[in-house]
Amino acid sequence: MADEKKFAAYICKGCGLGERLDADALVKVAQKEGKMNVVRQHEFLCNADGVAMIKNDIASEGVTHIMIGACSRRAKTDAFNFPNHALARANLREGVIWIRPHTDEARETTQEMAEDYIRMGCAEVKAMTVPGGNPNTGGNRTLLVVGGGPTGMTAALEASKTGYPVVLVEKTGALGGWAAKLWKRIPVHEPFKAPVDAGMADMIAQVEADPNIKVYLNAMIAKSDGAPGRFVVDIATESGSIATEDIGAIVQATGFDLYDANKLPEFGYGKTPDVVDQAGLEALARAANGGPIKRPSDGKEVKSVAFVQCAGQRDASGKHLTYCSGTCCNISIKQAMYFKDANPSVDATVIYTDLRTPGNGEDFYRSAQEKGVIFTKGKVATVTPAGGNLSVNFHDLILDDKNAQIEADLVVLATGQVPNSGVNIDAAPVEEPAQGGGAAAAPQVKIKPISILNLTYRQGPDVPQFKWGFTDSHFICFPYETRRTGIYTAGPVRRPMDMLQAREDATGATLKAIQALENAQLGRAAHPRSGDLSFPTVRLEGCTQCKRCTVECPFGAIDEDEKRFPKFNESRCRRCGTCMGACPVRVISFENYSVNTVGAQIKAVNIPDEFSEKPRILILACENDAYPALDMAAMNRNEYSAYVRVVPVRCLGSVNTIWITDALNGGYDGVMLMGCKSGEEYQCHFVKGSELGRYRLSKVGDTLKGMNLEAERVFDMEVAITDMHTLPKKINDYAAQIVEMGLSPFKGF
Amino acid sequence: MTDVVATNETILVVGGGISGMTAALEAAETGKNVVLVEKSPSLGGRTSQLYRYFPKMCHPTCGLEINLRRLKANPRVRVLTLAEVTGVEGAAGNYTASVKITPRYVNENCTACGACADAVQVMVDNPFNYGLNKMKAAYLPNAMAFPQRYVLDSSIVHTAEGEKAKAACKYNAIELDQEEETISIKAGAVVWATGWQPYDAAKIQPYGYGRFKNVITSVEFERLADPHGPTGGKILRPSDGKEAKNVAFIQCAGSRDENHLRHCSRICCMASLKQTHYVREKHPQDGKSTIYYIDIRAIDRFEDFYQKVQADPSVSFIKSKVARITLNESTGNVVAHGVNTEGYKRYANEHDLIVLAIGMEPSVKGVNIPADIVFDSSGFIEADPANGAVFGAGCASNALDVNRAVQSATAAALRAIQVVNKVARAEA
Amino acid sequence: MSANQQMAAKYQNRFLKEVEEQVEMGEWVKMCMQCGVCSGSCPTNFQPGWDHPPQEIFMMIRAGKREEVLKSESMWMCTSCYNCIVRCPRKIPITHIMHGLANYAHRLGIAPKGQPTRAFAKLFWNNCIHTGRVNELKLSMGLYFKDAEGKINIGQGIKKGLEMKNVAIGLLKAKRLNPFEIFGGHKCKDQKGIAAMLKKARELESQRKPLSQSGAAR
Amino acid sequence: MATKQYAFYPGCSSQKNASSSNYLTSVESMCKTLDIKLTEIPDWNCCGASIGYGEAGELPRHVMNARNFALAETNLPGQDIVATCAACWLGAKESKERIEHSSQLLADTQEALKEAGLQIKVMPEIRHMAEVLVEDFGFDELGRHVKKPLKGMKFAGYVGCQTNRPFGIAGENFENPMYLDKIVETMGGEAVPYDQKVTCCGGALAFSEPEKSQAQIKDIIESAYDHGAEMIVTPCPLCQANVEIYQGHINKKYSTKFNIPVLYYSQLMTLAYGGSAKEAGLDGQVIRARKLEEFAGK
Repeated sequence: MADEKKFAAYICKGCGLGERLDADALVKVAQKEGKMNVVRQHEFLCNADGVAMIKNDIASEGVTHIMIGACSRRAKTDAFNFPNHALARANLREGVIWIRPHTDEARETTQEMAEDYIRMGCAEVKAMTVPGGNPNTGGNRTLLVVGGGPTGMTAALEASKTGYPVVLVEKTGALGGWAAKLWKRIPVHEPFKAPVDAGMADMIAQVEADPNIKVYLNAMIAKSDGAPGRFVVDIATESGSIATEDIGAIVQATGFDLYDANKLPEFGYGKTPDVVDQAGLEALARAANGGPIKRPSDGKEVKSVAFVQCAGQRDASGKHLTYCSGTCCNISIKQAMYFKDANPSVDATVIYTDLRTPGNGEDFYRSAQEKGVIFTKGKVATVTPAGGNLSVNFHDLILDDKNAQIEADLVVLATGQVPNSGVNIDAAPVEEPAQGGGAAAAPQVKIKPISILNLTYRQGPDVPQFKWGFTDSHFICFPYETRRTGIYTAGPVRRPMDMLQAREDATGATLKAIQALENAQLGRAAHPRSGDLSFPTVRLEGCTQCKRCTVECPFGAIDEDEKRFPKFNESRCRRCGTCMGACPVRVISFENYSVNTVGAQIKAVNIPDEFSEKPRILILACENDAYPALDMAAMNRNEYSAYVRVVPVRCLGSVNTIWITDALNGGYDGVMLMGCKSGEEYQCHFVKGSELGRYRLSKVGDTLKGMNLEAERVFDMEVAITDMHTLPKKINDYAAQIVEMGLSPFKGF
Repeated sequence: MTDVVATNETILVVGGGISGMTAALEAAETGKNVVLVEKSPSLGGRTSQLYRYFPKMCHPTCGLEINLRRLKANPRVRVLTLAEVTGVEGAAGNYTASVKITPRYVNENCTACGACADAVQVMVDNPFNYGLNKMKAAYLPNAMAFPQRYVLDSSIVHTAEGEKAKAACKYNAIELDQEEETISIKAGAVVWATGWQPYDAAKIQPYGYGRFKNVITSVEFERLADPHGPTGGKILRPSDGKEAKNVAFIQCAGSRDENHLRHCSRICCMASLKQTHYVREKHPQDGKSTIYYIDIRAIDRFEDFYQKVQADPSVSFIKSKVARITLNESTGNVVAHGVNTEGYKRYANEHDLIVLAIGMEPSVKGVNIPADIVFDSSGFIEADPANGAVFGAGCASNALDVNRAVQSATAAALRAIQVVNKVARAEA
Repeated sequence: MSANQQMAAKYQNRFLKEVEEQVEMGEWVKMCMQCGVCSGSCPTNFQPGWDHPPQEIFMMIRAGKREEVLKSESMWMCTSCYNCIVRCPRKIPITHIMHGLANYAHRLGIAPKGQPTRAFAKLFWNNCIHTGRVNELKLSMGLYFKDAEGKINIGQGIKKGLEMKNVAIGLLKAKRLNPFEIFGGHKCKDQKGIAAMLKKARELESQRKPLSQSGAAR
Repeated sequence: MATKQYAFYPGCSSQKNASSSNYLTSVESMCKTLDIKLTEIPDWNCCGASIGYGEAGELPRHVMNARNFALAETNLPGQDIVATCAACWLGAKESKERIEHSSQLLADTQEALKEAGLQIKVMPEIRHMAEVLVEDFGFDELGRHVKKPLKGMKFAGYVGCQTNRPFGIAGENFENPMYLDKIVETMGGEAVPYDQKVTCCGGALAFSEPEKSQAQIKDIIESAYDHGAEMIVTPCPLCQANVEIYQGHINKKYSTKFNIPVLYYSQLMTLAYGGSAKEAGLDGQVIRARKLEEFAGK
C-alpha cells in the first residue's frame, strides 16, 4: 500500500436519510471538519451504481481511505467491501434516524447526531492504516499430537489423511491408551445390541504403517516454544536423549485417568479383591476371553454380579467428583452383557439413580434388558462381605425399601473419568487444602502435577483449565475456542466422553489445528476474528515494562524477551486488544484499531457549551453483542436519546482508560460502557476480555475523584445481544440521570 | 438466473443452521470454497429460535452474530437461501447436485428499510415463532436475518397487495415475476446438516396437544420466553393470554417410546432444566416448575446445572411418566395425572401450562436424501463408507446438543476437505 | 438362612425366572423401565385397596417378593381396559401379564382367599364351558348364592338377591333376563366336543407349564 | 344376493332374552336397511371373555375362540367373522393374533380342536360391527339411508374400552375416538363433547366388586349430564348394561338423580332409518328412552 493517503467520504440519502437529514450539511462537515479529499452524496449508495462510483474514485482518484455515511457497519457488507482499503462507517440509519422520532422538534438534535457521526467516521478513517498482515509467520506444517489413545491416534490418522505430517508422542510404551485394555467396546453402528471389538489393534497398525506419522513411545514433551506455524518442541525420549521437532500446531489428547476407587472404602474397594472398578472388570473379561468370568478372590465362576453406578460421582458434597462421567451407564450395560452372553443364568443387576443412555444408547439399554440384565433404581449405601459373598446394601427407590440388599459374587464400581490435563496454571500458588474431608482417610501426599506441554509461555506451561480440571473452551457455540491459539485439546481431557465422541472430537480438533497453522502462515488471526490481518505492534521505546499486557492477555500471546520487554507472538494473538486497553503508556496499537482511532472519534464530537442543556454521553459498546443489540433496537424503531454517541469496540478488554479520562476532560457528561457478561458463565468471546476490562474500569473512580466528578459519570453495564428492548430505556434513564446531575464543568476547555 | 461457480474442489453444505454454518465456515477458513444451501429465507436454523442455551444461559444469537461476521468477512462461502437440494448424482470427488430455488420476490437491492412491510396489510403465520403469531406478508424473517433482505409471501405476490409492496419500494428491489428455478452445482464432497424437527406432539394422544391449548411443546416455549418472540418475552399461555406461573415439564414426550421415537433425544432433560430458569426469571416470587421424568439425563459436565436446579425450592421433580392430561374447563388449567413411582404416590396436579419436552426427529427422516445413504433405525445418517463423500453433520447424524453438533460439523468439514484435497492433488 | 441372607435372596432373579416360565407374557416383566405410565393409567388405581400398580408389581417380581406378589389382590382388580398396554413406551402387554399373574396365583392356590373377582372368574368360566355358552341367570344366581369359596350360602344369596332385585326386575321387564334359563337355556349342541377339546387344552397347558419344577415347590 | 355377507358371532349376551337382546334386535333391523346378510356361525360358543383368565389359563381360552374360527371357516368359507359384542370381538381377535404369532400355540390349538373334530385351515378376519359400518360402508353410505334424522337430540357417545383398545378402529385415536360421534351426527343427532368418552365402566368388576365399578360409572354419567347429553350411546353390551342398570344403586349410594337412557348405535340407526320402536328394541331399555319412543311414534 502506498504511503500516499487519499480520503473520501460518501453520504447516502437512501432509506429516508435524504428526507430526515440535511445531506448537504453533512457533506460540508465531511469537507470542512473531516478534511476529506473527495466527498460525494448518493441517492442509493449501496446499489450497483453507488458502489461503482466509489470503485471509480478508487481507480481514477486513487482513493485509499473510505468513509461511508449510511447504514450500520453490520448492514450491506457485501456492497461496501473494498479489500486493501481502509474503511470506516458512520451509522446514520440504525444509529440516528431509526432511533429518533420523525418530528420537527427532534430534527435539530437528530441532525447534530448525524453530523457528529460523520465527524467521528472521518476522524477514525484518517487514523487508520490498512492492515498488512502479521509478517512474523512460520511455515511449519507438521502437527504434534500428544497422547496415543484412540483420540490421539484418530487425530494423527485424520491429519495424515488430509495431507499433513504428524509427530505423535505417547508417554507409555504402547499405543491404544485405556481403549487397548478393553475386552469389547460399546457399539457405534446399528445394531446397537451387543459389545463389539474395540478395534484398537487395527488402529495401532494403521498408525504404525503410516509414513506420514512419526511415533515417539515412552516419551514426554520437555519443552514447547514458539507459536502456531513456528513451534519448536523438545521431546524427551526413554533413552534420555532429546529430539527436537518443528511443529505447526498441536492437538493435546491426553485423555483421562480413572477416579481412584480407594477413595470409596464404604463400597469395599481395597478390602476385598471381589470389588473392582470398570477397568478391573475389563481385565477379568479379557482373562476370561469370552468364557465365564471368574472372581479374583478364589477364581470361582461369577454367578451373580452387581454394578454400582455413579460410584464417587455426581457428588454435590464436594467429597468426590461433582460431575457425571456420561459413559459409565453404557459401560456397565456392556459389562453386564459380558456375563449374560457367556452364561445367561448369571444374575446381573445394575443399581442406578438415573440411567443415562442418550441417543441410540436407549437401544443398547433395551438389548441388555432383553438379555435379562436387571436394572434397579436405588442408591447404594455400602458393600459388605457376607459369608464368602458380598452384600450390596442399598435404598430401593421404587419400592422405597431403605434396607434392600443384593447378594453378589462380584461388585463393579462405575467410578468415572478424571481429566489428565497437567498443571492448573490458574491455581493459587499456595498449597490448597485436601479436597473435602473424605479423601482425608488416606493421608494425602501432594504430588505436584506434571506439565504436559511444558510451554515456555509467560502465563504457564499448560493450557488453562475450565472446571474440575477439564481443559478450557467456550463450550457451546465454539467448542474449539482455545485460550492457547494453535493448541487444541480433544477427547476426555475436555469433557468426559466415550470413544465415539472422542474420535469425533479428535477429527474436529485436527481441522482446527490445520486451520491454525494455515492461517499463521498467512499472518491471519484465528477465531473469533478469523481472517483479521491487523496485529498488535508496540513502541518499545515508550514501554515501562509494567508487564500488564503480558499478564492480562487472555490468550497468553505475549512473553517477555531477555531485556524484559514484552515479546508479541502475533500468531498466538487473537486481536481482542486487551493488551492495548491494559497499557498505561499506550504504546500498543493495531493498524486499524488503536488508542488513536477511537480517541480521535471521541475528540471529533462537537461538544455544546454547558448552557446548551445538551449533554453528550459517550457509549463504548462491545461490537459482538451490545452494538448488534443497538442495531436491532433501531430495526424495531425503539427510540433513545440524541445525546449519546456510540463507538463500537472490539471488546471491553480493549478499552483504555485514557479514552474515558479524555472524554471527561473534553466535556462529555457521562460515559457508558457496554460489555458482555464476565465471570464463570462468561459470555465474552475473548473469554476474559470483559472481565479484565471491568477490573481496570473499577479503578477509574480515583481519576473521577481527582477531577472531582461524580462516580456516576462512568457507568459500566452488562449487555446481552437480546437486550434490544431494555437497552434504549437504560440509555434514556442514564441520560435523564445526567441531566439531573447537571452538565460537566469541563466543557470548552 | 442464479449463477454459482463451483468445481469438484467445492464443498457443498446442505443446511444453514449452526451445524451447516460451522461446517461451511471451518472449511472456508481452511481455504476451501463452499456453497451453503439453506431452504428457509435466512440462516441460523433452529438454535436461532432458542431464547437461551444451557448450561451458560447465554443467548444463541450471540454466537450467531459471530458466525455471521465470519461469513460476511469470508468470500469463499457462497450462500443460497430458499434453496433445497433435490438431487445428488455422481461419486466422491465428483458430485452434481440439483438445487431448487424458490423465489423470494426481493432482489439484492433491498436495503431492509421496511417500506414494503408498511405498505402490505395481509398477515400470515410466522414460522419463526412456530405459528404462535402472525406477521406481515412482506417480512424480514427475524431481527438477525441473514441475508438481511425482506421476503414476499407467495400468497400475495400476484395480488393487489403484491403490487402495493412493489410500489412502496424505491429501490426496485421487488420482482413479482421471479420464478422457481433449478440449478446444478458441482461438488467434490457434501456435508448434510439438515438438523432436526420436533416430533409431532399431536401423535402423543394422552397429552392432548392440539386438543388443549395450554399444552405446548418445548420449542414453542422458547419462543414465549424470547423477547424477540410473539409475546415479547412474557410467558403468556395460549388459551387466555394469562401469565403462566405454575408450569409443568413432561420429559420424554415422544422419546424413549416404542410407539413414537425409539431413541433418547438427549437434549430434552437439559432443555427443561433450563426452561425452569425462564419461569423463575419471569416470576422470581411465585414462579413454580414441576418436572415429570423417567431419568434425568444431565450428562457429564451438565450435572452441576442439574444440581443447581434441584437446589431451587421453586422446582419440584416427580419420577413419573405422566399418564394423561385433562382440562379443567372452568379455569383453563391443565391437569397431569399419574403416579410418582418413587414409593407409589398418585397425583392429579393442576398447572397453568404444560410444556412437552418434545423429542428430536432427524429432518432427513421422511425427506428422501437424494443419494443412497445409510441411516440408523431412528433415521439419523450413519457414518458409513457406503455414503461416499456425503457426510452427516450435527443433528442429521445423531441426537446432539449444540456443542456436540458443532464438534460433529467441524469433523464433517475435515472429512470433506480430505476429499477435495485428494481431488486437488489429482488435478495438480 | 439368616434374616440378612433371606433379604439378599431377594433381588436374585429366581422369582423373575419363575414368572417368565409360568406366567402368560411373563418374559416381558424384565423390559419394564419403571416409568409408571401404566400405574397412572389404571382406572381402579384411583380407588381404595389397589395396593400395587403394575409397574410396582414388576419391580417386586425383580426384587423376588414372591409371596407379596402372588398373594396380592392387585392383579384381580384389572378391569381389562387396556389403557396400560396402549400407553406403555416399551409396548409391554401389561394387561395380559396381570391376568397371567392372577391365573398363576390361582393355579398355585395361593391367590387371596375370598377374592370376589377370583371367585367370579371361576364361576364364569365353569358356567360358560358347561354348555359352551354363558347362562346369565345361573351366573348371577351363582354369584349371589355361592361365596367366594364356591360354597352355597343361601343367606348371602337372598341378601344379595334382594339388593339386586330392582335390577333383575328391570331386566325381566325389558325381556333381557329369562327366568326359564334356570332350566337350561342357551347352550351349544356339541358340548361333548367342547369338553374333550378343553380337556386336551388343559393337558397340553400343564405339559407346557408344569407346576412341579416351578416356584410352587420352593 | 345381499351387498355384504358376514359370519355372525352374536355372543352370549346378544341372544334372545339375554342381557343385550335389544342390541340383537336393532342390529338385525339396521342390517336389513343396509342390505347386510348376517349368517350366525352354527353352534358358536362363548369367547371366554376377558374375565376368563382367572380360571381358564391361556390355551383353553384360545381354543374356545379357535373353535368358532374353525366353524366359521368350514360353514361360511371366505366370510369375515363379525361380532357385535366388544368382548367377543376383542377375545377372538386376541386369540387370532396369538395363534398366528406362535407356531407352538397353533399346533397345540389344532391338537385340541381335533378332539372336537375340527381344524383351522384358513384364519378368518375378525371384525366388529362398528368396524364394518365405518370401513365397508363409510359415513356417506350410512347417511344415504337416513329417513328420519334424529334432529335436536343430544347424545354422549360412550366408546368405552374394548372396541377402542388395544386394537380400536383403524385410524382412530385411543384417547378421543370420533367414529361413534360421527355415526350419531350422520343419523342427524348431536354428539356432545365430554371427557369420559373412553373411561372404563369397570367391566367385569361390576359383578364382583360393584362399588368399584359403580364409582367409575358415576363419573361417566355425571360428565354426560354436565355436557348436556339426553342419552348415552355405546357400541358395547357390557358398557350398556353397566351404565344403564346400576343407575338406581348409584343414586342410592351417591344420592344422585341419574335416569339417563343408554342405547346402542344400532338402535339410533334403526330409528333414523325409519324403523319402529320395536324394531329398534326400545322395549329393551331398562331406563326407557321416552324421547326416542315419541320420535319413533311420529
